[in-house]
This record gives sequence, structure tokens and C-alpha cells, in this order.
Amino acid sequence: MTVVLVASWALITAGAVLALTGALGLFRLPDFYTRTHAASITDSAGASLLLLGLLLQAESFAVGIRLLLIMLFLLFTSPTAAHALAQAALKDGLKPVLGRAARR
Amino acid sequence: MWLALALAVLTTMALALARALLGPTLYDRILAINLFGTKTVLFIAVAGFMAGRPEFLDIALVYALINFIGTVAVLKLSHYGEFSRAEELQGDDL
Amino acid sequence: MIASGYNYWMAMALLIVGLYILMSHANMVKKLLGLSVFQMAVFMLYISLGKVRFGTAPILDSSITVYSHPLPHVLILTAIVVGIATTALGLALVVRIHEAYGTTDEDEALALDRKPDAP
Amino acid sequence: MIGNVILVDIALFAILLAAALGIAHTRSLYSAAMLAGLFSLTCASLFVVQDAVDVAFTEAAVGAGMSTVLFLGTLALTHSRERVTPPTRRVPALLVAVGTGVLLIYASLDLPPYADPANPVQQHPLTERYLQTSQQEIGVPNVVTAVLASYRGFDTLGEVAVIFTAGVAVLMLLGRLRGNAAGSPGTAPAGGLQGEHRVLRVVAKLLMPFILLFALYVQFHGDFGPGGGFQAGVIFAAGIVLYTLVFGLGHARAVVTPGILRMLLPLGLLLYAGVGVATLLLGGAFLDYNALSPQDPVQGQHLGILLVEAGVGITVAAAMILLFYAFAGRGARS
Repeated sequence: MTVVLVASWALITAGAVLALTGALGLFRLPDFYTRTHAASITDSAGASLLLLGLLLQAESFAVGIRLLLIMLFLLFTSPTAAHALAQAALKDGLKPVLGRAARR
Repeated sequence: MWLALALAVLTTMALALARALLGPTLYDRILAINLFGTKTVLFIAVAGFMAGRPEFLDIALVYALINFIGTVAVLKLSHYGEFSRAEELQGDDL
Repeated sequence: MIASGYNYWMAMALLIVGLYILMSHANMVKKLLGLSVFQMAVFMLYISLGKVRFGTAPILDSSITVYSHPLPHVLILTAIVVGIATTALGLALVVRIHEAYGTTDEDEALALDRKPDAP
Repeated sequence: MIGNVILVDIALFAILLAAALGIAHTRSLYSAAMLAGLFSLTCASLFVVQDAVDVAFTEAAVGAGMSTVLFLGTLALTHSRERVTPPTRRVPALLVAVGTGVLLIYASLDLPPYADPANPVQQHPLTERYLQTSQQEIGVPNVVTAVLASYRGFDTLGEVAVIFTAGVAVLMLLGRLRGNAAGSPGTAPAGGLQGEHRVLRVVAKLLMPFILLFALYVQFHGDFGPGGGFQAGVIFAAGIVLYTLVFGLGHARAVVTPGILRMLLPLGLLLYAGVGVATLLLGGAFLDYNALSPQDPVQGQHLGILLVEAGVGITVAAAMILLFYAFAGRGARS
């Protein structure tokens, strides 16, 4: 039981750290496209790890299946939204910040 | 332990909100609000565990499903009207 | 003991911001946004009144003894859905006003009305 | 324990206040509408922390699914930039707002302490009735559903009537589409997202059945967990909204036709009121579900709640979809 608990908290911590990193990246990175990286990649990984950690602590089937479904839906919607956004921005003529300007 | 986790998720939400307020383009805002929605899902899941009644994950589930609609709506409705003009996006001040 | 009302004050602060948006802005869509902030603040106040320390959601379970009061939840649950329906009515009016006056700004629409050759 | 909750409450409140001030400050109405969506997400989180799971559920579905979409739809039909607000408007508004605030804080001193178990609300005999006796009288674990559909069934009937009326009023204002403006797929703005958003369309197609299935689950699981007719109706409508946004108004109207919706809109309300009339004819009071099954009143309560919640769900779903169609249809015409 304790092994499961330790594993669960390790996963949760990893997820929380990833989520925080993603948010920091969103805050710090220079332009929209780089921020998309920070938001979407760490977001889906962070959320999945955190939910996996919670899953290990789930007491009943009802809780577990809901956590799995949430994870599944987030894994589908989050990257899709980021992809569609980046594509729409590119179509709209939003220019990526390149070269020296990116290294503020 | 749960409190620390809840506060970590809340910090993430606050950072996303900061980006949503700062912009500068509307796409940044949409991205930040999308991230905010995902983090709300996590927060509600964590709050359920924190209160000792994780069976209320239905709310997190509905967010996971519906948060997507907001983003799609912005993308869809941005394809006409003043929103899609690039200078409007660039010059968007707050 | 003074701090025991902190949750009410949070709701009231939001209520004030909502009220300010509602009154200061001439744009009618912004007014409706302010109205929804105001509305949410009122909902928060109601929900705060039902909360009990160490209580939990009023969905009964044999292992739990303390529950928050369900009545505010019932009132606010229906109020939220009614709120979106009435907000939609307001937005429909804004769309019609925009079609008639070409503006969503209250002051501009009123100025058009005051002209002798008003539409 | 209580210290934890204070910290979380204050953090959520800080986010709410920042979002509200952001709404007040920004002149881009698109940003303001999206911030309002964020605001309602955070409100729902706060409701979860304050044990109001049913309310949070409703707010989740309404705030994320419908409200933002309706605001964005309106903005697409009108202007998305706001004029600069002149000080002649700002200063008096600020004065009135601050004055109201002072009065409210003064009034709050008379409110009972937050979350105290000794509060008058918690000591009232009605609380005992709802939380204890309802199990023998109604036998539904979710007390919110029991109060909503049974103890305060008459009140809820009124709320459903308001939603019905608002739906009818919007239809009268924004009306039906003229001529051939029904939006053949592919013609912006009523058309769907074509070509470039292939990934989005596939994922939306994948998500659709889950949203609709989840709406049905919420409808029928409302007795045992958070949920019920109001939430289910909004979630169902949100599913249709997603379909409309991605595949176009023309396709959506072929699947869920406005004609059917216009019949369903009053049907739900009539079903609700009809249950009341049936209980009257069976010798009970209006909406007294015990009359539905005199030998076993709890069974009668279950049947009554099921029917009434179905009525609520039907009217809310039809009203929300019709509202959205009305806004999207305007876009197709202009």
C-alpha cells in the first residue's frame, strides 16, 4: 500500500512540477508559437501524470474510470486546441519572433 | 500535502491568467485561457480528493469535455468580423 | 472575529467591480458582461451562507454526518440557467439595436435618437 | 483544516478579482468575453470548494459551454472594440460603486460568522427536514435534487417557465431565417470549419457522442450524484453547439431541426406542469408526487422526480439550442 502511495505522490509531484513549468514558460517565452510549446506539451504531460497519480489513490472503480476518462479527453482536446490555434494564427499572418529579438 | 498540490495548481492558473491579461495578441489570450481550463479540471479533481469525496469528478469530466468548445468557438467566430485582421491582433492593447 | 466574514467580503468586492462595469461603460455588451460578474458575486454570497465548517456536499452517504445547507444550492442552480437565458435575451436586444442604430454604444444610440431625423 | 480552505479561497478570489478587473479594463470585447469565461470557470472551482457541487456543475456547463459562445456570437454580429470610457462616466460610477461597497460591508457585520455550525440557517428545523427526513420521504441521496424537484417543485416550475419565456422572446427578436440563408455548408460565417481544420473536425466528431452520452448520464444520475435536468440540458445543448461550430449551421439544422426544437421547448414545460395536474386529478396537491403511487409514496416521489427532471432537461436543452441557432442564423443573414 505504501509503495503505491509513494509512487502516486511521485507521479503527482512530477505532474505538478511539469504544469508549473508549462505555466512559467507561457509567462516567460517571447512569442505566441513558443508559448504554444510550453502550454501544450507540458500541459498534456503534466495533466496526465497528475491524474495518473490520483488514479493510484482512487478507492473505487467509479472514481478510477472517471479519472481515466478525464485523462483521455484532455489528451484529445488539449493538443487539438493548441494545433488549431497555432494554425489559425499562422493563417492570420501572425509572424513568429525569430533571431535576436527572440532572446530578450 | 493536498493543500500544497492545490496551491501549486492555483499558481499555474494564476500564471495562465497573467498571460491572458497581458496578451499581447488575442491568440496568446486564447492559449492562456485554454490552459486555464485544463488546470481548472485538475484543480477540481484535486479539490475532490482534498475534501475526501472524489466521487464528484463528474464536474472535472464535464470541463474536460466542454472546455474545448470555447476554443473552437473563438476560432470559428474569429473567421469573420474585425477579429481576424492581423493589425487588430497586433495592435490589441490592454 | 472580524475576519469571520472574509468570504462575504470577497463576494461583495466582486459585486462592486460588477456594478462599476455595469454603470461606467457605455458599451452594451460590456454592460452585460458586468451584469454577469455582478450576478456571479450574488451567487457566491448565497453559497457562502450555506457552507458549514467541516461540512461536505449535500449528497448523503452513511459515513458522513455534516453537510452544507442544500437550499442555497437549489436556488442558485436554477438561477444560473435562468441567468444565461435572460443574458441571451439581453444579447438579442443588443443585436437588434445594432441593426437599427449601427452601434452597440448606449451614448451613441441615444445621440442618434435625439437628432430630429432619427431613424 | 479550516486554514487550508482559507488559503484556497483567497487564492481563488485573487484570480476572480484579477479577471473581473481585466474585464473592466480591456477595450477588446473579445478579450473581455473570454475573461468572463475564465471568471465563471474560477467561480465553479470556488463552488466546489464550498461544497456546492451541483451549482459548480451547472456553472461549468453554462459558463464554459453556452455563455462564452453566446457572447462571442453577439460580438461577431456587432462591434468588437469599445470606445474609450470618458471620465464623466467613470467617476460617478466609481463613487456609486464605492458607496455601495461601504454599505454592503456595513451590512455584512450583521451577517452570521462564515461557516459556523451554530448559524441560524443550520439550526433551522427545515435543515433537519431536508437532510434527515428526506431520506424516508423521498429516498434520494442527492438532497439538492430532492429539494429542487420535490420540496420546491413549484418554484422550479416557475424557473422553467422563465427559461421557456426567454427562449420564445429571443426567437421573436432574432426570428427565423429568411429565404435561402440557411447556410449551405462551407459558406462563412454559418458554414463549418472547412479544410484547414481537419484535425479539429475529426476530434470534434470523436467527442460528440461522449458529450451527448454524458448529458444523458447526468440527466438520469442526478438522484445519486451531482446532476439533473438543468445540467443535462445545457450539456446536451453544448454538444450540439460544438457540432454546429465545426460542421456548420446547415448540417446541424438538418440533424436537430428547429421545428422539432420548437415543439420540444413547450413540451418539457407541459410535461412538468402535466405531472402537477396528474397529481391533482389523483387526489393530491399540485406536484405532490405521493399521489402518483398511494401504496408506496417513495416510489411515487421517484417517478415524479424522474418525469419532472425529464421535463426540465427537454425545455432547457431545446431553449439553449434554439438560442444558439438564433444567433448563428443572424450571422448567416447579415
